[in-house]
Amino acid sequence: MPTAKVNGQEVEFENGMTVLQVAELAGEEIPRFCYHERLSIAGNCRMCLVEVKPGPPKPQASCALPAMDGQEITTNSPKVKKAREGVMEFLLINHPLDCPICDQGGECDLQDQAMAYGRDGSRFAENKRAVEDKEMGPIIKTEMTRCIQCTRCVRFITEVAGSPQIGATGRGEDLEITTYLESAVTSELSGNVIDLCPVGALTSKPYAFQARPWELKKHEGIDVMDAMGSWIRIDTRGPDVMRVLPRQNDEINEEWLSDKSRYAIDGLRTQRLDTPYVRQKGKLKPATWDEAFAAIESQLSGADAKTIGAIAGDLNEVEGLKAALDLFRSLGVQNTDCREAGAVYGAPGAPRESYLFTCGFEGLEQADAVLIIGSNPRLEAPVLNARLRKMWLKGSAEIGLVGPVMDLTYGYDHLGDEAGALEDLAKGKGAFAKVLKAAKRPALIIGTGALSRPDAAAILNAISEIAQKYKVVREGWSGWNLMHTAAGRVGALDLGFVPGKGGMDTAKMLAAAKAGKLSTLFVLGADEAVADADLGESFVVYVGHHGDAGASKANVILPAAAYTEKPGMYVNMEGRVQAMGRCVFPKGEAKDDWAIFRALSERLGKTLPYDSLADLRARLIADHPTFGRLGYAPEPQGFDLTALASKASKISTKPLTGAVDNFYFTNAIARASQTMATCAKLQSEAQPTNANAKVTA
Amino acid sequence: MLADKDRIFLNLYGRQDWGLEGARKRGAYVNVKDMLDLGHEWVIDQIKASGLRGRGGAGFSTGLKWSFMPKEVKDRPHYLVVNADESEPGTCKDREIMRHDPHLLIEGCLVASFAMKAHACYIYIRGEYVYEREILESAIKEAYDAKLIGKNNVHGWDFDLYVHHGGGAYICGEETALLESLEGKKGQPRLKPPFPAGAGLYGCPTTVNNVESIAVVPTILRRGADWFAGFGRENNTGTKLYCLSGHINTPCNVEEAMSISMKDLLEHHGGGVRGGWGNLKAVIPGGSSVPLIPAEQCEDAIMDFDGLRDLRSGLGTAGVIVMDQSTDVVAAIARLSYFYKHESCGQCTPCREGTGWMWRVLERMVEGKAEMSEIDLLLDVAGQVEGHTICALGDAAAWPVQGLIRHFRHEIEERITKYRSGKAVHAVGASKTSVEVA
Amino acid sequence: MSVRRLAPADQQPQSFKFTPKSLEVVKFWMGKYPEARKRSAVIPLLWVVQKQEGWVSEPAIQLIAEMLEMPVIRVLEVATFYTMFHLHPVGKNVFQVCGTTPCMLRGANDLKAACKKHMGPKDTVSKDGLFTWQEVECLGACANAPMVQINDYYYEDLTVESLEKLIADLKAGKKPKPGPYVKRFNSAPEGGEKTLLDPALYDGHLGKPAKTLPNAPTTGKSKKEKA
Amino acid sequence: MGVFSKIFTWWNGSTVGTSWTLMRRGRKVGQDEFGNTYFEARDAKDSYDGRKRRYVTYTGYAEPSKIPPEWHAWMHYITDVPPSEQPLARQPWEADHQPNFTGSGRAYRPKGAIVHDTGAQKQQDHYQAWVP
Repeated sequence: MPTAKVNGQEVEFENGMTVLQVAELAGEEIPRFCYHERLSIAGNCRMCLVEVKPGPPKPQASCALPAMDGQEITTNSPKVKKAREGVMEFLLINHPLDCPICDQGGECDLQDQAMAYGRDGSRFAENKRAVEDKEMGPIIKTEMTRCIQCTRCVRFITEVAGSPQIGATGRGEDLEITTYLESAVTSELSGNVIDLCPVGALTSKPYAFQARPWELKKHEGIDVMDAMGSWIRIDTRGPDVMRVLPRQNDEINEEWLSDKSRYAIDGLRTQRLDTPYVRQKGKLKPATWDEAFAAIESQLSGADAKTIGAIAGDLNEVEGLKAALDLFRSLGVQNTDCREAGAVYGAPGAPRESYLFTCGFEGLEQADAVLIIGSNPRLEAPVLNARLRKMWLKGSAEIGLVGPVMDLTYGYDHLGDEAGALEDLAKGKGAFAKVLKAAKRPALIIGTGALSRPDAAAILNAISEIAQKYKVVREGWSGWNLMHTAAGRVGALDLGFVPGKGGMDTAKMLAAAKAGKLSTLFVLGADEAVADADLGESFVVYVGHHGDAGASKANVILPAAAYTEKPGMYVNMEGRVQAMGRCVFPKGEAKDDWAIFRALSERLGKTLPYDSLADLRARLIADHPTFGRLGYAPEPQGFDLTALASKASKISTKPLTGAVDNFYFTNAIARASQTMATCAKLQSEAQPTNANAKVTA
Repeated sequence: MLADKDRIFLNLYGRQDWGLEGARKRGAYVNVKDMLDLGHEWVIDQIKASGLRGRGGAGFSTGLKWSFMPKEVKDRPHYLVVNADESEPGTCKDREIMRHDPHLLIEGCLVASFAMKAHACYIYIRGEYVYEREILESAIKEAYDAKLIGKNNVHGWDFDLYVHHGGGAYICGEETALLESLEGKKGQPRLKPPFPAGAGLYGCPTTVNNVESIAVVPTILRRGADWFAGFGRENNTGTKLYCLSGHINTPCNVEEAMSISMKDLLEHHGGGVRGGWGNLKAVIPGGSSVPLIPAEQCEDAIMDFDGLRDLRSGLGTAGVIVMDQSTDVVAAIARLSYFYKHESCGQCTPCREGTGWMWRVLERMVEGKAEMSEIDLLLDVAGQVEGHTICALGDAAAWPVQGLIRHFRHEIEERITKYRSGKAVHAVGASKTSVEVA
Repeated sequence: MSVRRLAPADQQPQSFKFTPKSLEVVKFWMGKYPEARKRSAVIPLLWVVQKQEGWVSEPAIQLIAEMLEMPVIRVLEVATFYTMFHLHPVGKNVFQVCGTTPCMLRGANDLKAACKKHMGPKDTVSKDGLFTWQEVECLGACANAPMVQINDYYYEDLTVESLEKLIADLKAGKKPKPGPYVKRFNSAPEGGEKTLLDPALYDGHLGKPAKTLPNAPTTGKSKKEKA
Repeated sequence: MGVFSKIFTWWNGSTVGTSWTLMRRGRKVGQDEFGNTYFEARDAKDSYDGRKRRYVTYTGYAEPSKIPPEWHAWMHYITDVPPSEQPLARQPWEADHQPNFTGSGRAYRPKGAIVHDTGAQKQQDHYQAWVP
């Protein structure tokens, strides 16, 4: 390995590293504004100047300079210090001194670096430049006078998000960051430019003037807005969740986060269920827990377990479902299902891998051919979509799509709208078949949209044929990837929250309810399943945290905790079990989900054998060892694809659409969010413009 | 003085026909086939031997630059790009070549492209040169029609020549900014490395040369490298187009040998300084980007790269701007500072912020409305801009200011003192605006 | 340079279309670049728009973005970066007065004052709609300073008197001849050339090919190299 | 207050020692509306800067922000004429002087400050409950 000297200290490094990275290896901090590991190198802030020998006698921008064997890098000489002071002074002369009212204050790169590398006074006697603020939509608030023209936002939105809408117009000291005619940025990843902005030029609009960073308690959490299980940091003040920021995890979300994950949190403050309700004379009346439990008890006493059903929702954590499932099974209830939309994956007998994203998000980058079936990754998992775009930009994978044409921010071969394209592929017809054939690591991304239809079994059959034909699962590689959209789904499937022996699935339960054959239905936050359903005369018990579709149809409402309000484990679509703690307390009378079912079980005389969360978790791990290994994605494992095959009905010609049609309204929290509503309105009004032309950089 | 027979640009003033007919009579396209037959290496070696240094300002050896191109054409085509974005204040030489001797340039493009194994060449001409572009386009059409260039031309080297034009940005004269502009982006210089010879236009190996550097190539090859090397001093060989402007009696463009003395150049070709040699105050010898030199140093200044470097200035593009005693030298440099502020691309911090700062301070100094300590401040700011930027525009913006303070500090000090004393006597309005900008 | 913005919405036309004649020019320019690199043509296309309409309007920017398949913000970036593009309507005759030092030394400030006197403040359209004048940076005709670019062509060696005459001529609908306005030939010294006087240069003897090139190698080595 | 506190607790009014010193060295200049008493030294003998020292003894807890603005000015030598001799003109919009309450129970808390959240009943302010 080549070596370089950093301030006299020998460091070994790998070829292709920059001087900045080598200096960091040696433990030297190099100040920077424009440089970001995940963006292209601009080299324009000039803050990272260092002295390099051999080389010209002037300081060099270390972020852009390739490191060479035998190089001598000096980061602490008087010359370097002076150069940094000079650049810092230039950055500050036209930067307003409004830190006390700036939302970035306290977590501002410019503040920090001015302290560390700047001069102590100003020599600038001229007028400061002021720049008009720009409109960038409901998420990004601008204060352009503060901009230091590092162009991180321009590079992010062009390279990573793939919707080139932000640019730098004008030139010289009049260079301005703006969108075209101040239109809103419509990317699902737009919120990340706020994190990227090293100063307070782009700040969060919903969070504007709400809190200072030092007032906030920071909690490590797991995102539930999609099934990726992105790492987040939840900042709270008192009982309020103030904001959500991404945490870095290269295996999952790198350091990006979708707008929904960031900004749906204002939904946590509205439409909350904070007290139990019992329906009396057709009207829901606030009640005590005791009254609510009494109502349930009287309903269940003597009821036939075959007429009781339970549907789990999208956001449920594992512990609550475990308690619920244990309770229902002890009551003899077999009608349990977690598949709200009724997808066919996870059929009894199929291996766990069949409903996982088996190659993992990071592993996907090794794929050389990707076939997307009935999914819109851009809406279902925007951060994963950025990874697909990265692969496309690198040219490392050919991407094909079966489903309606859409703007995915990257180029793909469109193989057809309908499942017929799958049959063609299975027969080896078409150009993309050749691509798959030649691929060493082919990957399928199967959307739940494709599997939540009446003909889903046939589609699954067709997909498994393709998978077998192109050896998607082979020695050392598994490219069978199911794209879930619900954070609670994989955990529930792992738990076995599916129909028991002779039990009904979601569709059958809803049909039974309509037909008056279901006496009691427990809805565990499954608002999407019951939203449009006619539940007939069934006695509906709603357990959840938001007054959404489910609550209004309920006979008894048991208020539960939202994801920020309870400790819980979630399993992402890779099969990675992750846990988070409680950030704030549940609202009002609401309780943790598992505690509700524990209390209910006692009332019903079937006391669950655990008194604490620790006991529950111990029991959970004993029953399902997969939950014992936190934070790791399972190794990609092959499985027998023929297990998925079935001689099922004919495939309809309906287009294979994705599971998400309105990105901003996928769950109860998002539907309660003002910010998401604004975003959704904006998107429905937005004219498709040329901004999304598939031209890169 | 250079004899007429040794001049390369025989139609510098446009007295003769610029068209193909006239150009051929003056020697264009003569023996080109023979040159190409002698091979790529021969051409590069000859140019190296001639000692030709780039005429665009930096003075880098042209032959050496060509030899940086990959020896073999691999998967990416090679490009030659000719930098005709002549915008350096004080410089107007390439314009004469393009409007009066376009065929010398076309011929040069062919030979240079051949030397670098490029089959396509773009000439990036500044947007304001509309007439020059029209002439160049017609000349290229003539050349295509006569099968001198294009596919299957008489010279046996497939070669396409295109004219591209800019939109009014000095920075596009920087080679990587020029390439960005040619790719349809803002003209913001790229980081180097990679150098254009590795990844230039469209990511392909590219060489960017000044118009004059390219246009002299065929004549050098025709008349011999040693003929060209016979003019001027060692390392500063050949002939050069000088642009004489400012306070001289007859401003003009002229081709002269390198290493001519400044006094000869101004006295003979420029018709002498306005009001006589004694009335000289300062000269900017190489376009606005080089520091000025005061009259006393002009006496024995030698107009070549090394001679002027010894005077802590530079030959640059050989655009000689002469200032006589009547000149408000502070205002003249302040105007240059405004130029750099106006033309900064805004990409990197020191130049974006520093050029504006320097201009504003200088603008106050024109009136004397400044503190004495601000002279050192200005010098310090200039030093912070210099050498800290991506491209050389930062240096170019700093040098005139440094030159001014180096040689005319007393004048600024006097002005500040005068302004202050004026303030003391008359309460308000003692100052007089000497330049109107904005 | 001040901040460059598009003209306000009420000045923008509803739509923009290239005339057939402009379309020819567009084709000519787009033919110069490889198909995959057609966005190279963005500056020439903006220029064609400006030739046709006098200025660059917002619909035109949209159209160019579509034609070149590039994001519209990138076209806007280019249009605002390059100062030759007028983003607001201009007068029929655009005077670009070079104000940089070489011209300033020879009286550009007087020309600016004259322009202001006859056409009003800079960067505005004069009352009669005939004129707009701007101060621009070095136009590269320093040996003929001071000079003004009127529409496309250079008018050189001007004085206040000759500039006023130019303005009057344009007002009268005449088309003044570009070039120097003192007794000199292009950039030759005033009062006649001092070089290139040898008539032998132009008798055609230079057009006769030489038998061998100087320094040509005597062996056929380099021929092999070429192959 | 007993004799004990009059001797030892310097933070409540003046101690015996202080009163003795003031009686001996100073002359009483006046009293403000809160009862704080102001003294000036008879001479500049123990001055730090040649000016006669000025003193205040508080009624109750010794807290300098209790000094009203006009006496504050006198104490800091902004004016030499004490307000007892030449009272400051009071404007109709002037509020009464208040000491600095920071750190006390009367300290100013803006709306939304955490200190207001004293119990669960207050939690209602932080979210909007669903109403069927």
